[in-house]
Amino acid sequence: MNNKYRLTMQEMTKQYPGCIANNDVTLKIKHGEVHALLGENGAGKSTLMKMLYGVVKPDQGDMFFNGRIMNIKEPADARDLGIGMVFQHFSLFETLTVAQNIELALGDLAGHSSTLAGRITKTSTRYGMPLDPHRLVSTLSTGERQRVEIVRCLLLDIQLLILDEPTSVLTPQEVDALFKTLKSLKKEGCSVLFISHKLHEVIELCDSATILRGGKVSGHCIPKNETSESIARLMVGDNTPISNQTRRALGTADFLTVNNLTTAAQALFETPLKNINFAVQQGEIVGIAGVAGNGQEELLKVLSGEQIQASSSAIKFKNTVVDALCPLKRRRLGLACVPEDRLGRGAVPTMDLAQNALLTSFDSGLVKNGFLVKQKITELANKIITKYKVKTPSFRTHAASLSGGNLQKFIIGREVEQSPKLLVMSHPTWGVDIGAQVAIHEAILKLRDEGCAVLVISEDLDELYKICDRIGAICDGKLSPILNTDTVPLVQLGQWMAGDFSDVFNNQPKVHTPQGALA
Amino acid sequence: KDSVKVGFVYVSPIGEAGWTYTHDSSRHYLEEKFGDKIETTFVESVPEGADAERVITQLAKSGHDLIFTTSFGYMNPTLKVAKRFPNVKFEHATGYKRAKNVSTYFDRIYEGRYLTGVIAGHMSKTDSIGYIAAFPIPEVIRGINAFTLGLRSVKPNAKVKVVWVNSWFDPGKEREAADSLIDQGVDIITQHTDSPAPLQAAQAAGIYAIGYHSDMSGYGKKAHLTAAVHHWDEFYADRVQQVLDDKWQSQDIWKGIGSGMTRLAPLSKDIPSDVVSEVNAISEKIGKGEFHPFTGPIKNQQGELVTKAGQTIDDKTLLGMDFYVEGVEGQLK
Amino acid sequence: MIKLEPRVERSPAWSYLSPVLAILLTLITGYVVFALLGHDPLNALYTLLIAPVADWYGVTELLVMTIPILLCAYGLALCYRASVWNIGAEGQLLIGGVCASAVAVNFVGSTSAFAMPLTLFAGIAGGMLWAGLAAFMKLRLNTNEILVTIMLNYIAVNVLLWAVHGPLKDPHGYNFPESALFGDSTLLPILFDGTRLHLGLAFALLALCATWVFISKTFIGFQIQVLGLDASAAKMAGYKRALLIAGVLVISGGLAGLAGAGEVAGPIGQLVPQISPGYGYAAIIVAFLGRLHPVGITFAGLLMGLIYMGGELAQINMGLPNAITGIFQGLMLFYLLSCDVLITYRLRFSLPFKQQKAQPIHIAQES
Amino acid sequence: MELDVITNILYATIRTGTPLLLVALGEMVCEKSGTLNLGQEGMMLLGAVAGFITMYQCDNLFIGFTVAALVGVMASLIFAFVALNLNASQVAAGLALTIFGTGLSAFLGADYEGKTINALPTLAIAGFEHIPVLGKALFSQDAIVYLSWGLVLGAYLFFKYHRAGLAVRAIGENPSVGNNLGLPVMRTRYLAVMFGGALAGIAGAYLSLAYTPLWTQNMTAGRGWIALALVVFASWRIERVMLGAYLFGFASIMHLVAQAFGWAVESNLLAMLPYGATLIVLIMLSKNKQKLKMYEPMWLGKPWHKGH
Ligand SMILES: Nc1ncnc2c1ncn2[C@@H]1O[C@H](COP(=O)(O)OP(=O)(O)OP(=O)(O)O)[C@@H](O)[C@H]1O
Ligand SMILES: Nc1ncnc2c1ncn2[C@@H]1O[C@H](COP(=O)(O)OP(=O)(O)OP(=O)(O)O)[C@@H](O)[C@H]1O
Ligand SMILES: [Mg+2]
Ligand SMILES: [Mg+2]
Repeated sequence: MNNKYRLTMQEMTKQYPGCIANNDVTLKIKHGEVHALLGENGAGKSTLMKMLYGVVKPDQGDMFFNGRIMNIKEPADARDLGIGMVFQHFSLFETLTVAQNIELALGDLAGHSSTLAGRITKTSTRYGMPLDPHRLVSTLSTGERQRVEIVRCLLLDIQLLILDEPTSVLTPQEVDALFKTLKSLKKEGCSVLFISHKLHEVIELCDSATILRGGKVSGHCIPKNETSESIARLMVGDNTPISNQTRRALGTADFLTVNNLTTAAQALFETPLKNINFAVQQGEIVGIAGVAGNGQEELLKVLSGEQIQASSSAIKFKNTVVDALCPLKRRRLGLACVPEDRLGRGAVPTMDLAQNALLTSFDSGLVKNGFLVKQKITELANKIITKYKVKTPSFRTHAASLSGGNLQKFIIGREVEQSPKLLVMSHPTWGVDIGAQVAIHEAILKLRDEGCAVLVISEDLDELYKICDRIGAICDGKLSPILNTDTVPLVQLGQWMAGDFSDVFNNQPKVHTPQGALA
Repeated sequence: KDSVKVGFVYVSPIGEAGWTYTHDSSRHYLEEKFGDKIETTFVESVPEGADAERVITQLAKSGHDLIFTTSFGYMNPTLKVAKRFPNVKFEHATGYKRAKNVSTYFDRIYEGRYLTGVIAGHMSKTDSIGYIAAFPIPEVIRGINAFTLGLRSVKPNAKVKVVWVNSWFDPGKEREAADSLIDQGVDIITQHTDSPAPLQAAQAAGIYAIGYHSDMSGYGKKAHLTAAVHHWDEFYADRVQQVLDDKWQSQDIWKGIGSGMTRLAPLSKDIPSDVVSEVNAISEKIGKGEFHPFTGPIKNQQGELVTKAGQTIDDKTLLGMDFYVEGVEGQLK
Repeated sequence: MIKLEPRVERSPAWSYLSPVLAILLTLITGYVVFALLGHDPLNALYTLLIAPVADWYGVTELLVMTIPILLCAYGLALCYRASVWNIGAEGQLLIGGVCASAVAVNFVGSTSAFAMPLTLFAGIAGGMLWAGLAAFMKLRLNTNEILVTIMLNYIAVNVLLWAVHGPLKDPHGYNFPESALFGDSTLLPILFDGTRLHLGLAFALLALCATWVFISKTFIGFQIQVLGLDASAAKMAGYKRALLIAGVLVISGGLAGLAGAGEVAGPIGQLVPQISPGYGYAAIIVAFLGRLHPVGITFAGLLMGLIYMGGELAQINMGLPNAITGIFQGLMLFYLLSCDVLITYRLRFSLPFKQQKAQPIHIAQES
Repeated sequence: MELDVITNILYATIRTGTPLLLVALGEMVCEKSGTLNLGQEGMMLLGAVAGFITMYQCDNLFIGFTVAALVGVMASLIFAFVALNLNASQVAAGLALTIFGTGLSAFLGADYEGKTINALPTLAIAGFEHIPVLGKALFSQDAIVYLSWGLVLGAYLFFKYHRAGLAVRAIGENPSVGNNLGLPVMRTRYLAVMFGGALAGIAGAYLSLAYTPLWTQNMTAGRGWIALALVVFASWRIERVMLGAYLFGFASIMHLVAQAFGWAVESNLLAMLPYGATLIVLIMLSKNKQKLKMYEPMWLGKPWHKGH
């Protein structure tokens, strides 16, 4: 074996019932190289990484580390070699503290627990991502959680760091900090395997890239020599649209108005909303940016009716005060909601797609005198599946077995098909691949053009700038002014997200009216 | 008839002590005595609800000639089945409803209770006796009263503390009840429940106990003074013989010490011989009908005279007894 | 090496085959055990499983015994589908029986046509009330329903004992703890002469159809299922959690109460201290054994009842101890649960030393 | 005299609470790993009968309790295989174990009904047992009572400080994450279930060898169910399970003690006391929804398979 490679994975194959996740995949990574692994949702990226880390057993294939064959039975073996992994979904235990989490994940490598806290503080400050080892993970923000995952790897004598979509939940500032860390790691000779759907990040950071399609390697490239479009093409093939015309629009009349909305924190770590004022008009998309945990969830809950404000009159749909109305009544007034958890709130994982179509569409003629009309339900499910190009064997498939992007398309399709008057969405394309992103954005734009009022809450600023007609930010439960997207520079938005509303229209609760499309 | 098939319905597992055990040991006696001429079967742990009628029916259907249903709760089910199987003879223990083919039987265990009360009166130093009782039904209340009358015939100021455990058989609860009575200073424990737990508690605390249903000395040699026991052997044998002879007739049996149906278990060596002879004398008088334990003057718990001197409480009142006599502590209802 | 491999879809064939396989395995185990104990195994199995229903009377008795269990189990299935862990069918049944009796004893000599309906109604109301208490405590006082319903069961037993020793005691019954025998106008009519099979069967069948339709055909049934699988999705969709939880609890309480009323006004004919030998607990097992589906529950209930009756016959005919009932029921449950794995998983036999070449197969997502 | 009564009530409270404490502690550890085993009653009965038979045959209490623990473990392994390996519903598998254990114990113990053995003696800790009021209750108990305190303390420290204790909690929260990080999910859950089985076995044997030294079928009289309720009651906190067990023990003897005192309350109503008291305390503890959830294993009762 050639010793210039830190890692060689050869002809890796992994078969799951119903699909081959990896088919003869070969991957080579040099010392001190940041290598991107790209591909659509379900291409097999995570599976490949899990095999490398010892979580999943390969059916076939060999792996070499620093030229020696790897014999990995469990994650501890990988850690012993100096391989660290940050999983796509947080691998943290909420009821334990940061130090306890790290101690568990490192096993014997954690050393004595009394010295661990000190090492965590030291290492985390050294790489510019400070952490308090004694905090409970459940009290951490998303960014802080991501830090725990990374610091956990850095405590090892790290030689290869695997990052599975680490940036999808980070703010631009946090991404910058992360990239700095990665670059210094690289200088120390550590190799990095980087998975992301945000191609500009890949171009900025990565030295080389391997692209997977349908479980097979479909190509290699040097990201610096490519554009986002050309890489996307490699990922999705020729038939899938990878960009769409973004077009600004002008709303007509207020549909959702929020006046002096203030809430009390219900749970321990909720952010109370403080005097929020804004409006969403029919035929426009309003975006709210913000760092996770600044009140976005709470805002969505108050709007959807999951949290009812019995004694206030802050929220109006058209002219109806809805504060005290239950979610059902709000739906009947034209509300549709896409929460950030696809599996769990947006869809029932163990129910099939037909049942998940019924979940919120019950008012679309699927229920007669309290009885289900089975035929109409399957019709609707099939319609959503074809119209929104949801990749699935049939409407009988369980929601849990769909890939994230496909399920998201299904949920958005379901809500859009109800022709809502107000659509509230949280992170509509979180972790979704480029092809699906385009499809979802197209559906949202079309709905807007039909006169629906759309509110998008997201941390993905690219997305917000792409589709929103007006934009604002939320911080610590307070909302910035909402202005025409094209008049808000990124720096300004960043300030808002950090809670600095001082520059513009100080203390002005009045909602700013949009000036027109595309300045 | 050449042979007879006899069925028994038990309310609890047989075990080695207690009510069901007394019936089952008599069943063994029958098998031994009649040999080839008898076949016996039993079903244990039959709940007293809707299941009872089915089990009794199964027995009647499968060719049993004589069926003993040995718990009060089987009374109405027994009558219902008997109606449908007029050729099968039924013997129901402790009940009061009869039919052409349904007899009732029970022993006057209260006579034995009275005697144990007399013994307790002589053996107690604190004059305070603990009585663990299952359910406040006439049979149990009668026993408590008879015991108290016997006790107070020796020690007119002695007290009986009653604790209801609301269960015929729950060793844990009976143990707790016994322990809490012992904490209250009783120096003899007696019981109207099935398990030997009260006896074990007495043994552990180093005090005396009086058993019930069957000889319980095996569970605590030192503590066991005696026990009021049922003895069905001869009665059962008679009834089986009558079926064999085709002479069986419905009847209402309520016999006591005189017939041997009620007895005392062998008395402890700790009991002084003069007490033994006194007890034997009373026993003889009761057996001959010269003395009735419920002979006046009897006062109730409130001190009101319920039976005048020289009178005795009649069987009907005894059967439905629902008051405590003077000397019983605790609340009835 | 035997490995479990998840199936892409549930195997419909195995959902029918697995109970059959489970029964087969139980029979084989039973055969071996009886042979080891020195009994004629075939005879023992016959006594246990066929003899109880070898004649019409046996069949009706099986039904009589299963009616209360099924009534409770249908209701519990609703609760469990909603992830409401109601362990309290027993208590609800007992309170139903007490309330029914409280009405029935007023009609002892009467020929009123209202006697029976009022009695049943009181039973249903009693059960609903007892379950409603649990619902109230869960929804308003935030208490765990498992604990509450277990405690309410124990309290119900004492309520029954108090009633039967006190206010409902037959005034002419020599102070024995029994109510008066109910009048004929109160008793549930017998469906077939010479048997004990009563009108309760009709209620059970009605409950079977109603819960089946309710669960699989109505929107509320669907909502219950969503609530059970994923409470946050139910909330997001606008389903009314409190109403659904209270609803399933009260319905199941009502059914259990009906079962209790059906017992006192049916085969027992009076209130006695022991109106249920644990029907409410048996119903929990039956509900799970029947996979929370009314039809499955019906079969499961009949099977459990059959083994119970078989245990009695085995005592009468073969002198076997009644403990074998529990052993057989437990064994069968274990086998059924084990065989059910084949519905969602496939067994893979692989030799540890031989690596298999992966077969390229159809990629599900691409269709 | 008055002090004596209090002493004796305390003493009896602890004795009555001990079997509950043991089972509930075992079940709590089991539940901390995310596994809900409703088979406590069955395992207790099997432990009780096994302990009793062994004691009857060898007249050695140590062997008796050891065998009871082993039998409890064996019974729990059946559950573990069906629920963890075959992924069956944990509720159903636990219920099956209860029915099976009840039946099997009655079957095995049939010949031992009513036999007598030497009960577990009390071990007074010299000097301390004469301390007024508390002495008898705390320092004149039997070995199993002391063992139960040791176990509570051990479990408390284990879950708070030991890495393996953290691992159990972590797996109970989310086994998939645990698996990703390389924690031995299956092994941990198996061990937790087995620990529960061992304690249930010992608790059962405590009934048949110490509390009421005899064997009768169904002698646990629902204590396994009460123990399950106690775990919920304790909201998965080790120290609270002790409180709950003794509280329940206290309430259940108080109904008998009150009668022995001659208090004028109807016995049927008094008998409701332990259950009513538990409910009232539960309502008071349940006020704070957040706190209640804090220690509850989030994955409790849900099946998990490596493939997911
Ligand atoms: N445990 C599993 N059982 C069955 N199928 C699985 C399992 N894990 C993954 N798969 C399937 O394997 C394929 C590859 O999944 P993988 O998670 O590796 O995709 P990915 O490239 O990481 O996608 P994404 O960008 O959405 O994270 C998908 O079709 C997925 O449905
Ligand atoms: N009672 C508490 N105990 C411990 N930590 C807390 C508590 N309340 C808040 N925190 C944590 O302190 C930090 C500041 O709280 P705050 O809610 O204002 O932050 P935030 O910006 O909304 O971020 P997030 O909610 O995502 O943590 C957060 O990390 C939060 O989780
Ligand atoms: Mg992935
Ligand atoms: Mg916050």
